[in-house]
Amino acid sequence: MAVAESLDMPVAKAGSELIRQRVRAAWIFLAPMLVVLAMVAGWPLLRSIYFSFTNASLTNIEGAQWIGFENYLSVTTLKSGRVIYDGLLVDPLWWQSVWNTVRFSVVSVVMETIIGMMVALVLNAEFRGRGIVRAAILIPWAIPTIVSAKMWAWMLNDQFGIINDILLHLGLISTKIAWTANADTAMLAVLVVDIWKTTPFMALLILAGLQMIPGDIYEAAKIDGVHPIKVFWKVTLPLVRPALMVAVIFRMLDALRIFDLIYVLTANNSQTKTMSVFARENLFDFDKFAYGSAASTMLFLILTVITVVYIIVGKVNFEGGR
Amino acid sequence: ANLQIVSGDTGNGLAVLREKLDLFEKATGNKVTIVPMPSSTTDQFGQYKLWLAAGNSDIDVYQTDVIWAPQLAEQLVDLTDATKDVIGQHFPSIVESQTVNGKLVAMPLFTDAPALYYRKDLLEKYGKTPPKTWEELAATAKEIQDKEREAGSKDIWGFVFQGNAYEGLTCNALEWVKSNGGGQIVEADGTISINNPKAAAALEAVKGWVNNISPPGVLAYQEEEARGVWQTGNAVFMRNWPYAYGLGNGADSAVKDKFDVVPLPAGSAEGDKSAATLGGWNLAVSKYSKNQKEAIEMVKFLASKDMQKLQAMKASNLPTIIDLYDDADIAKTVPIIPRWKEVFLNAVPRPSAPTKVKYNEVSSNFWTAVHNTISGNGSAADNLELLEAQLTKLKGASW
Amino acid sequence: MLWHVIKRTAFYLLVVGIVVVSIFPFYYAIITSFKSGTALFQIDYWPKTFSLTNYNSVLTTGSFVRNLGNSLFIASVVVAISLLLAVTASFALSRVRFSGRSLLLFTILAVSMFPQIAVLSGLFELVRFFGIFNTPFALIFSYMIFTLPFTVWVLTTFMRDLPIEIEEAAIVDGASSWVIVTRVFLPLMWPALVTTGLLAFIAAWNEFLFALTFTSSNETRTVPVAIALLSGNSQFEIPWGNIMAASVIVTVPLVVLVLIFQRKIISGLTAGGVKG
Amino acid sequence: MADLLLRGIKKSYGNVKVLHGIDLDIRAGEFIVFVGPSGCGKSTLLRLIAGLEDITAGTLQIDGQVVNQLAPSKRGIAMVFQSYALYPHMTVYDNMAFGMKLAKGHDKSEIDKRVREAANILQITPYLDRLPKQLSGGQRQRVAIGRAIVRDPKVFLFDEPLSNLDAALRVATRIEINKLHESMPGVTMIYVTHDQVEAMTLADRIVVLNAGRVEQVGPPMELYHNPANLFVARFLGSPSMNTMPCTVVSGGANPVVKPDGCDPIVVQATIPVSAAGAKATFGVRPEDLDISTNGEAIFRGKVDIVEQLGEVTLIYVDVGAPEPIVAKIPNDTVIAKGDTVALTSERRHLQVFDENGIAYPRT
Amino acid sequence: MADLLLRGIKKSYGNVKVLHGIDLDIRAGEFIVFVGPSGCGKSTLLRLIAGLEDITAGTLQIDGQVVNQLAPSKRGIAMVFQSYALYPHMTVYDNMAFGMKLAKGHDKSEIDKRVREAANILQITPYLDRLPKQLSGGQRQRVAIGRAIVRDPKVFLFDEPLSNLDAALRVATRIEINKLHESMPGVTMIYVTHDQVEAMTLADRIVVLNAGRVEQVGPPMELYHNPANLFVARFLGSPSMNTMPCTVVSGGANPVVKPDGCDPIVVQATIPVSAAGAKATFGVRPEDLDISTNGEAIFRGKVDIVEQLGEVTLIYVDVGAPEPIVAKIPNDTVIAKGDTVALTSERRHLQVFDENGIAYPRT
Ligand SMILES: Nc1ncnc2c1ncn2[C@@H]1O[C@H](COP(=O)(O)OP(=O)(O)OP(=O)(O)O)[C@@H](O)[C@H]1O
Ligand SMILES: Nc1ncnc2c1ncn2[C@@H]1O[C@H](COP(=O)(O)OP(=O)(O)OP(=O)(O)O)[C@@H](O)[C@H]1O
Ligand SMILES: [Mg+2]
Ligand SMILES: [Mg+2]
Repeated sequence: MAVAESLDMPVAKAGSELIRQRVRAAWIFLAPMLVVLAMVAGWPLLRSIYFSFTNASLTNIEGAQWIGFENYLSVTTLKSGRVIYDGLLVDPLWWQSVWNTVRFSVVSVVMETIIGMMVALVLNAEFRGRGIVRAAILIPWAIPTIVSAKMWAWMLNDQFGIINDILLHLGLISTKIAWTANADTAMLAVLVVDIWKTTPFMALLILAGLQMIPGDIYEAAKIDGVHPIKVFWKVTLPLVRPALMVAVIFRMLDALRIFDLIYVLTANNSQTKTMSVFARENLFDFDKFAYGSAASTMLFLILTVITVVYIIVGKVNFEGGR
Repeated sequence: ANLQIVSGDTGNGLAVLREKLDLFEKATGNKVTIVPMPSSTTDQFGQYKLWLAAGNSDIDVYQTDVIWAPQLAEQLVDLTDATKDVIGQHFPSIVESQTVNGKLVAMPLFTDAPALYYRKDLLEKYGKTPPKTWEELAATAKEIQDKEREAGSKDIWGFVFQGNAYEGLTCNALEWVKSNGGGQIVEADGTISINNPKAAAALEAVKGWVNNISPPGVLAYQEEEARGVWQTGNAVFMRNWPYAYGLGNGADSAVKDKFDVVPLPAGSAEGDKSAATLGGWNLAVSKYSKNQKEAIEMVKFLASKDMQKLQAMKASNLPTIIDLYDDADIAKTVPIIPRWKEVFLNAVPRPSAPTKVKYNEVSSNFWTAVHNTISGNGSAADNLELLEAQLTKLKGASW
Repeated sequence: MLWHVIKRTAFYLLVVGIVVVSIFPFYYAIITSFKSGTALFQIDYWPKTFSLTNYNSVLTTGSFVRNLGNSLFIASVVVAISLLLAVTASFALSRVRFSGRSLLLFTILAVSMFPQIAVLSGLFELVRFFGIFNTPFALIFSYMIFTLPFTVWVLTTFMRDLPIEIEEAAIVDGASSWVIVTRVFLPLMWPALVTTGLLAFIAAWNEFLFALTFTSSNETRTVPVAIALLSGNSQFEIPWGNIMAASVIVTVPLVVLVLIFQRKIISGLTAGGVKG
Repeated sequence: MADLLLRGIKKSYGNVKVLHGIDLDIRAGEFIVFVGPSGCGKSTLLRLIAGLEDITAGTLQIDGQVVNQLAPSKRGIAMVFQSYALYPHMTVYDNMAFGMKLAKGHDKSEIDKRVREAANILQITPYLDRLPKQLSGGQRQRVAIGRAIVRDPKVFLFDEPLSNLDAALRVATRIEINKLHESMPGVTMIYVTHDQVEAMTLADRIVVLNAGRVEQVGPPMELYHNPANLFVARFLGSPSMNTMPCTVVSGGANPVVKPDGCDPIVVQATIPVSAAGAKATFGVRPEDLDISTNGEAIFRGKVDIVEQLGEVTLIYVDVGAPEPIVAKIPNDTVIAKGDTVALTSERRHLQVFDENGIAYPRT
Repeated sequence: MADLLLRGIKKSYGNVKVLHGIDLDIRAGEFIVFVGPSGCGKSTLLRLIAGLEDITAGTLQIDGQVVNQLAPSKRGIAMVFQSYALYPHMTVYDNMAFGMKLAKGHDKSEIDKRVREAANILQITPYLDRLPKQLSGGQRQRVAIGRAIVRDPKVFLFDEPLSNLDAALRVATRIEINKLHESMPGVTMIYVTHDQVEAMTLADRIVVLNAGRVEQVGPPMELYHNPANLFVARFLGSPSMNTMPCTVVSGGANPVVKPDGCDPIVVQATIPVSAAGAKATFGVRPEDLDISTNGEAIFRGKVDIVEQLGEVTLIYVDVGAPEPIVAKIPNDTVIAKGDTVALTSERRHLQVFDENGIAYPRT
């Protein structure tokens, strides 16, 4: 009886019980994470974006009034007919910090990639004590940023810093240099510390990529009689490229957001002030909460644009080939 | 009631605060917890603003920097009425700096002013007296530095100060400018005065010191770095706050008993007076405190004469109560305090009162201009002109 | 043969160079932490003095031990919660076909690129709203912003590589999705869990900005803040010795963790992390 | 006892149509093998039956009940995967008990009994406490089968269960599956493979799939001797059946076809008279070809390659067609590369397919 | 033209000895196949010849020159890997040209000519612009071979080149390799496989390896018909040779052995008289067993399993020994499970091995 009935039953479009169950379970599984993310990330971000269109100040957040794009760009025509542009988009300090950030990010990521590649190649080779070396390499990365910033600040100190001492002994410099103070060297100092700190991570990611290259390709190259350096350029590099691209984008995003290192090391140096530092300064130090929010929003936008462009141009494949 | 006081004070200062609070607890039966903060005033300030903005009712009393009063005024309780009886004992200038629109937003706790530290032994060795003018300072420093270097002290420098781009540079530069008759950046009435030849000349002079009598690294120095050089015996002169006095006489100090302090030098022109930037800390009650009455009581207690005396004797903090400078006990235990009265009399406030909430940005613009100048990034005149334009724009219709 | 020796030597020199550069600053911090007073301002390449005063003062004054405990607690709970949320979420993202999946994945990636500064004030409002200000939960909650996207992302890629047949065998055995995740997949994911857990732990352990903002008493703070709060005896004094001692204390557990899990970290990344 | 009825089963992934309407009646207790070239949809069909994929159209009945919507665990099926799909973190015992434990309503002793019974049948009792990684491939596959047995299914599904094993093990396990089938007479087994030997030896009936369609269903020998069409004819047998284009000379009784470039041949097939003159395909299996000694021959040509396999020899004879004709001859026949040979075959072995590849039935 | 001489070649990885001293003479132009069970050291030996691994002891000569120390690229060899090892990011053309391009001294047109020639031989010219991932497995393997051809090597090394391909492709590619060998008469080829058919069909001589030692070297038919020992006897042939313990009844002329549980049998082997009474092993291949019709039989027993493979039928006969005796019989013989059969064989097919598994030579 039941059989006869079910025979006539049309096949439901929604798919079988299994599929429905799974999709339902999927959403139930996702829900807690999505709720948490919406709260910790979504809501605050929306608030930031909202504030960037108001005249909110820290002392008066509740009474914030909508002022449109004025924080980004406002145009006032004076009685004399002179037109004055104002706002983030014409703020030279903002653009200076954008430039600083970009310069910092590009240099640090490029250097990290190159050095990280070298280190990864070394770690990928078979040699005695490889495990210890691998562990040693990871140390800089395990040290809290705030700690390493302080450590380096101490080492870079012009009078008591060991770096100057070493360089003097090696005869590379003739007088002690104030690394973090000097406009010319501040960026260099920050870069050195950042590269020191994050290269291990980069090396790790590249190493992971290297280990996925099948070994017999190298043997084929050996039989083809290809010189090791050529092998690197023609075989290794193209093959780790996908892993490299992903590693680079992750690091790039990190670098563009850099805050604590610079904040601790060279907080107010206009040569090293980055977007995050700029935003913080306006948000909390200066009474320009809305302006700071606008800077945060721009920072977010810039990150998004860079990521999207990079992913498209670099044909980055995040899906693990599926 | 259970009260919370937040303070960016450090080590010994905190201990003394605790000691005073214990007395307060005993006297009133309230309980007080201290919330320490990073010693960086910028960190403290950002934090406090955020907390206040969010109506944080956990903190009842804030220990505030002299310059913060206008910026935090709205969220702090008016203490005028509550302190009517005692406020007259304090230096009027300090009280004034904490009064915003007729409202006393914070009670002075202790004050601070820098002085010129010099090496008694070296000056004696070369027959010099402590300099009265900056020119004199530069000349003396140069001479001693060069001779000492010839004598084998390779690392010695003439003068160290705080040249890093931060609030401290604003303090240093204000002293240079003011003592050379260049005004105080923004005058009390709100006029932007910084773009003047005297100020420019003062900064150009400082630029000449760097890498000459001052180490190039001075451009990154804050108080500690300067003290480090000084205390290892590698500087003839140092501009610093009173705290360095005690430390300089510490057991492991290379300059123990070899130094003394005098007020900072002045310009060489007629009428130029030494200037010392006014520092110091105050106590304010949060508008969001649930125990305002007790909090005000505590503030008054902590700022009272007895407590300031205790603090002076235990932490070498300069009292804000005038009488205490003539106090015999203090003179005996901390002899420098009476001597600092002289320094303190030359104190100039930073332009936080006229610039109100925009002070931090003014200061930031100022120190950036100064730092650029002394690190050779453009001439003083150009930088100051640019600064004036920035400040004018910042000021808008009014501060 | 000679060429071979030269190559070998050059290689080991390179290795030594890499190792020295990597660990020298930490080594120097350790040396410094054993110095005190004016000795701090002298440059030594080898440990000359050995005094535990810095450690003593760090551990006895203030509430550093308590802060260590806080950090440990917070970082562990953060790891536990983010792994819990991420394991289920990544199952959904990697194993179930539903519309909007790629969009979700991309959104999660986008979240991981939020500048912390940008969300600080909004987060603070929330923390106040929930009444968890100045409790460890404020930090646990806010740390989700960076640990969660990261763990979800890594675990998703990892889970995608688990053989489909095992899941199907479990389905045929009558296992629900929950059972599949907890009793079939979870035991297979140890390498990935260890890696992501460790990375999340390090991130949470090292965080500074939120920890500073969302706590307001010594008892609730974490070590990085405590280090930043370490102060000398007077206002401007920077207690390098104490800072270095404290730094060594915070860093050593991480270094030990990294040493222990060194192999796992790499294999976890290889298996899951970044596969172009 | 489970009859399976497939009616018009279709499956698409998005726009890709994988199965184009499969009709199949499977009797309870039958051993059915799906064969077909890679990608033809064998696994897909099996997974549809298991319930691991949605059926796009058509109905699937098990035991008279439409199960299109039913969860896999409720269909009374058990599945054995190519890669074993054992739970790596569970012991053999737990692997086998897992499904029952989840099902509730079974007490411990009952589970234990069932697991031990299955282990006994498969002789894996000594390994019950081991982890899968401590077992060899063949042992693992037996555990996978044991896990299926414990479920006490009405239908066993196998997806290429032997393809990860080496040659010797493959033979041994194949024989075990055969015995298993015999020991569980009521249980239907559906088995996917691309190995002909497995298909031929295990199946009660073979289902030959090609590009999502059923080409032929029938007992192995039936398919081997009377393939319904060219595809089946060429697919079964190794080396493949030799085929070459031909023309039907005459139909009716004693029909004659003429392979291109060869002499006309009389074949034993029902070719309609009307087909005379039509294009057709002529086929003969390598093993049915012999070296002609009496001059009568179907093909003549030069030996291109000689492959000696020990027991037999394969010769590739170039008869002028694009592909050489392969013949399997006893290895005591002495033939060298370059020899010219004549190949003949008994008439009953010759097959003819019409223009569309459909076989003319043999008489 | 390259003779290879291996003298006492040993290889250890740390403490693990993998090869225990291999001696081998390979003539120029020969096609040598290494077979052996998994892990016996086939790949290792091949890689030693290629120069991809260091030789622990012994000497390797190519063309009279000791090459132990020579870099792989200078040994005049080319290698084809099981997993193809194509450069995934290069087109087929570039894959093939890569080695030459980097070698310098070849101008563009020369490289082009060589690549196109090789592509022509292997019929991969249409794919020259594709990336490896756009090719099927068989095409990839041809590219890998093409890359080897371009190198114009004296010695070709293949490591299980066909094992990733499906059955049909395997046959086709095997034939191509065979043709390739014929078209390059001077080139030595060394080929590793575990597939018997490949070994038998391709090899001029087969080298049977076992646990790092050479068991026997010889032409395929020689090994098949006259295995030197039990290992080789059982290793070649599918299904394996039936073996059972026996006792030597008498040696000398017309020696007699008695398999346990069977009647004594006269065999054609040179068994010394002194061996009488000794334990030995008796063996006969499944394909050499026939159903006895005249009552004379070696084995008698009940048929356990019948597997019909189409062209032939396998029967598993339980003769009381632990393992059933397998016989391959024509598929027109009607035998059902449970029948009792008598199996016989021609005397010349029977083999006897001494206690140590060494074959008594057949007469
Ligand atoms: N999830 C999927 N999405 C899209 N197409 C699929 C999917 N799964 C299978 N297919 C396609 O369906 C077709 C049939 O696949 P199926 O796995 O059933 O083949 P098969 O006969 O089992 O082959 P094999 O012998 O190689 O296992 C193939 O062309 C395959 O590409
Ligand atoms: N790098 C190595 N380190 C240690 N042992 C090794 C190494 N490479 C191979 N072996 C060992 O050497 C033995 C022979 O390996 P080899 O790869 O030559 O076997 P094979 O005959 O090619 O087997 P297969 O048929 O499975 O490919 C194996 O036991 C293997 O475990
Ligand atoms: Mg399949
Ligand atoms: Mg091998």
